[in-house]
Amino acid sequence: MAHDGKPVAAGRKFDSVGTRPLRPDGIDKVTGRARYGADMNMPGQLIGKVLRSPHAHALIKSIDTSAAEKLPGVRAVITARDLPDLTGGDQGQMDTLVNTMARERTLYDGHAVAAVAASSASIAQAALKLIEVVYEVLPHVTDVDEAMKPDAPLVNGGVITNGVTPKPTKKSNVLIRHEFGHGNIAKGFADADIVVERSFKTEATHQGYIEPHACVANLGADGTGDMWVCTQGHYNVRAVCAAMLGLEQSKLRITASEIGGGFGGKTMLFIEPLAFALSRKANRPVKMVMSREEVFRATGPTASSSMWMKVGAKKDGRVTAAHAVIKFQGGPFGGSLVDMGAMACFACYDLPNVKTEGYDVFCNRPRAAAYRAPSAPIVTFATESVMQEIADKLGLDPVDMRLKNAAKEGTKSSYGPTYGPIGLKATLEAVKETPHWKTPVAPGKHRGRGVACGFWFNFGGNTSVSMAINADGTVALAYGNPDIGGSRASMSLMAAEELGIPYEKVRCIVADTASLGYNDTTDGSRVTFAAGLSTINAARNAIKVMCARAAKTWGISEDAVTWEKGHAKPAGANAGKFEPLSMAQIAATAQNTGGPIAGHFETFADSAGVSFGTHIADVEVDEETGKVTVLRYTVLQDAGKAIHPSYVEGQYQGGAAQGIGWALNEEYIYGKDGRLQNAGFLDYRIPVASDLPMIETVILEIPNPGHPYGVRGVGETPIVPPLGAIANAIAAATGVRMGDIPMSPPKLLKALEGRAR
Amino acid sequence: MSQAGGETEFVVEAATIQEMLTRLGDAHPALRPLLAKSVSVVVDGQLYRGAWQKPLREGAEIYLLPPMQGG
Amino acid sequence: MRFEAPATVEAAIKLLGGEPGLAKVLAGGSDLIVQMKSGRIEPALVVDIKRIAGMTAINAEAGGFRIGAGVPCFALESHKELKAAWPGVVEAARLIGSTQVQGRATIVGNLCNGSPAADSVPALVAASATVRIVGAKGSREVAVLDIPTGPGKTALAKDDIVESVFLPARPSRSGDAYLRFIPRTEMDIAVVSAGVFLTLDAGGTITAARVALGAVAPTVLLVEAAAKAIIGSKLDAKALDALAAAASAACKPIDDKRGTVEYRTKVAGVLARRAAETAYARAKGAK
Amino acid sequence: MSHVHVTTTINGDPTEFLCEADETLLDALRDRLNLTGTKEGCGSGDCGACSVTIDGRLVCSCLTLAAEAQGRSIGTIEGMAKGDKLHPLQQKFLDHAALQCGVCTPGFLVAADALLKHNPDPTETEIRYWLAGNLCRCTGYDKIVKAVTEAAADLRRA
Repeated sequence: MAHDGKPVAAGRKFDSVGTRPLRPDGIDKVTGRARYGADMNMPGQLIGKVLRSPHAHALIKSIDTSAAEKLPGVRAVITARDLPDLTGGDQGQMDTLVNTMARERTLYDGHAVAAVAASSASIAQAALKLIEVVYEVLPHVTDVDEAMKPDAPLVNGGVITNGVTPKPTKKSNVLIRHEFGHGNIAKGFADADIVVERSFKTEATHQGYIEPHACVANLGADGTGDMWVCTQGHYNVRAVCAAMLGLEQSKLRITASEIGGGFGGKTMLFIEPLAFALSRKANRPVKMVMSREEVFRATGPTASSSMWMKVGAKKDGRVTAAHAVIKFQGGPFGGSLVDMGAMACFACYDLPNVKTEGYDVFCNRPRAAAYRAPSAPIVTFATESVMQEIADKLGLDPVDMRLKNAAKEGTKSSYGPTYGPIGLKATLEAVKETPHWKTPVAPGKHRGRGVACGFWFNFGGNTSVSMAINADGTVALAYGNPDIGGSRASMSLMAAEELGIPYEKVRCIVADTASLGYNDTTDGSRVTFAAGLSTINAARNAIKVMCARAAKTWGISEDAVTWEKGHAKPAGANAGKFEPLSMAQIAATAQNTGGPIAGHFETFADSAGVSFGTHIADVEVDEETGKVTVLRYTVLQDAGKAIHPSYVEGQYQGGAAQGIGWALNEEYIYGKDGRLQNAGFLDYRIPVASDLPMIETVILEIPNPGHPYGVRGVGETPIVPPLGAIANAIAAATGVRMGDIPMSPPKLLKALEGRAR
Repeated sequence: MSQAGGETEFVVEAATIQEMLTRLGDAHPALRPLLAKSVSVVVDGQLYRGAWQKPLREGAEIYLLPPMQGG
Repeated sequence: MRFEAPATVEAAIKLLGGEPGLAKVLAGGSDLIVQMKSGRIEPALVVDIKRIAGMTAINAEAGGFRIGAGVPCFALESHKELKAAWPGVVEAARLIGSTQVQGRATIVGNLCNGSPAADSVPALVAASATVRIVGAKGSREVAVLDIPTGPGKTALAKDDIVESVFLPARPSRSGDAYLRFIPRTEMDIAVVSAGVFLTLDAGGTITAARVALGAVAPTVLLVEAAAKAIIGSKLDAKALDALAAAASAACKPIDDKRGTVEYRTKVAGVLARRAAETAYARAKGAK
Repeated sequence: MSHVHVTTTINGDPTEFLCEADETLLDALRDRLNLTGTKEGCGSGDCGACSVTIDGRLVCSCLTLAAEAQGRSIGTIEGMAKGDKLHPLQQKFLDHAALQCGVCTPGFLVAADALLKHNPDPTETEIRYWLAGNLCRCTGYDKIVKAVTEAAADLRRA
């Protein structure tokens, strides 16, 4: 059930929702008191460190840990032998097991090979050097196009491709082929007046959260344990660790620390099972903190891609057919999320004939993780580039051209389903009203403006929320999703709104796995939607109890009591004349009316509602160096309902900044030896403060009928349009259309020189 | 769906998502592992990763999509 | 590892000379500590020179300036006379890393680290700067140009300490400038860089010039052909083109994660031209 | 393993500790003194999360040896609020929602404080360049720049 079925009150006036109070965890976070992953220590803890493969692909002939074990201060050394295969043939679990610790072969530069726990970090570091691993280096491949060649080295032994008819007989690096679409593209292209066809390549990027992965594990010989960990999903940490180590979930209590960014990268596990395994072997708590180099080499970056796209349109700009072939590598196990790319590719548009094909390809690179609207920025770069090229060739206004093709309620989406009420057209129409669009690009050499749209699915999922009414009438609210960007404030606002009490009366905590029912990971822009929906319903359940208590106090029937602005009141004149009872009054006598008062709510929240946005970018290109400066940037997006507008704006701005970084400079650079060349913030170049302008935001509110207040997830969509918007702005400034991401200075300068000739 | 002999559209009599998936598995046993493994179900434009007791209306538009995840 | 913070240069030299293992001088530490933490080097001894009297001072000398080896880059900015005389050098120092890094990093450390991409080095070479080296056999003054001998390598002996860098008196009607190219606006290592110093006669004709390039060869390059291309000119378009061409022609760069041979070669000319324009304007009295 | 004995002042408090000779000031603050407000984001001077001041000068504590703190005066995020009163920068960061995950926030606050002591009336460009060594991956910097601008105005009026 999504919610109680009450429709969103059109034009509803909110008291708390939509205001901008200070976040409840704010003081801790500006004074340094907030405790993140690496800020916790357990009594008697050891320090764990990981030995990693220097080879992109190698057989492990032998591992000798005896010298390390003898080093004074070393308490445990583990290898794959300490993590037996308990997967029961489940391929997904097997991939996670192998990714956590290499077994017979290492599959990428940085793949974990062994781990130690010692009494100090320096002893643990010294012990790693004493572990002798004999490798037999195998041929490797790190580029998706190279990996698809018939003579490519087979990564992880290769695989028989799924989704291809007839089924291939020979192994390759292609795990699966996906196909989506409808209509008849051959007919559509035949009907077109203009056809644009282009190829694109995009490099892998990293979420670049500032806090490296960290955890402290404590596991006893009886299988009972605790962990403090920075993660987007502590329930998932429990599930994965329990399965991998053969433990019962009830015996593991996982507490999520404050989290220093995730963006999808902390939905996967890396060091956590190792910390538990070391702790079990040493019978001591073990703390593990990744270095920044480890984060880049051995966590989950995005896929890298190679794409081909063809779009046909009539002279008036109406698209008649669209076809894309998308190849993603996402590491040695598949799971590049190319299927989501193929689905999201043309999702902004109402297309009569459309086909997308996706190939999931193995490479000797780290296993890809989700990164904010995973896959959508990559494919949308291609789509928005081609759409703009058609508009340019036809001499059409970029916004009008997109409006002509924009998906709307009733559109059959490119991935199949028919859309309900959606906000893409609204964002495009709102573009025309922005100060940015109404003002020409500031005068200067080689400047241009670009526009791009973006789509994201948004998710809901398993959610549990528990609300207790304290004896003084204040509220303790427990939800189970790490607060990654202000969700305590949003939950408190929704609780306050529904109860009709001041925001300050609600204290919101992120519960550990033993204290609250199951919650899905903080991902898919789900928290404000799903945990918010559950908070509202938990409040409604608490209100029901409080009304019943008031009824008891007054000696009237329960349905004769109504709830208004934090008070129980007789529903009407017939119910009797009683002074309204406040929450504090009801709570104060709770022990005499039936005991403690609480409301809880558990659901699988569906009905998240898809999300759309449109971005405008002005850039200047230094034509002698190929450097791009972003002069002005505006984000327009449908939020359904903005619970705390400051944090909605923050999501828009932060997503745009990440997208700009992806567009211009961020990339994984692999050497010929298959090793990552830029595993640090020095050469993996995320935008710094002086790289960006102020980022203007426009919040549109087209209510999501699936949420009591109309909320849509907002977190992911903002990273989708920037790559296309910047590419289109560069094209407007220079006449050069870039096919490669990032559009870094050497590549752009080369393209500019090509244009001159 | 290569597991269903290349067929991509199916008509099934079912009152809920759960029943629909069961019937589909009965008609095409090769699909069962895929259906069991977790699919995303879209009913009349609304994505359901769970909520398999969701009642289906007559003539509902249903899509089975790969399992999805976000960041 | 041992840590020592001696109070005199003599004590420091003795410590360095007496250590059988790897001994390193610590000034700002912004290169040294990164190398230690990454495991690239494991020194047996680190000698902090910042407690030595005079190491953290900037003093006027012979119309120029002597900057102690422990002076952090950030401090150069607040020395008004130094900044007025050698704005290019000060700008170069203020491009090294972040504000935080500049609170520690020193230009002597930048030089002694031996990186071909060191920001302050082309500016110092263009400015004809020298360093004073103190060793077991006494002290000597050596041109900055002669210190780097290859990536990560210098002409310094194990018990040599660079005590200070000296910027000479700036001739009248002269100016310097330094520019580097990086993909972002801050925080990157130079992909290519250029330092230019030039002197004019009363009519605005260039009478002397030094053009130094960074990150385009194993060490900083002093490109005489580029200087010749502008000497005798008023930095007209033709002279600028000749300067750019000469600068590009002198490049012997490599392909790496930060740039290609082709890119570095082209942009070296662009930066030399732009730096020369700034230096020329400064020589004519522009702020 | 021989340890170095260090006597120093941290946020005005006389402090002594033992550390390894090659231990960074960041590690000593966090692991020996339990001052975990100073964060490690990179360990190489590229992210600014470990920003502290030494004798008033802004530095990365990850690029400083703990032994160098001998006799110096160290300032960290824990010393920024005076009693129960937040520093105007801290208050403006809250008012403007200038933090999302908050892990970079201590470094930004320490760096911004150093900026306003050096330049009480910085332009937007000066703020952006001064803070270029502090990486934030959540906010896109917009609200941080606004918070610093407003805090500067407040401090000038004070």
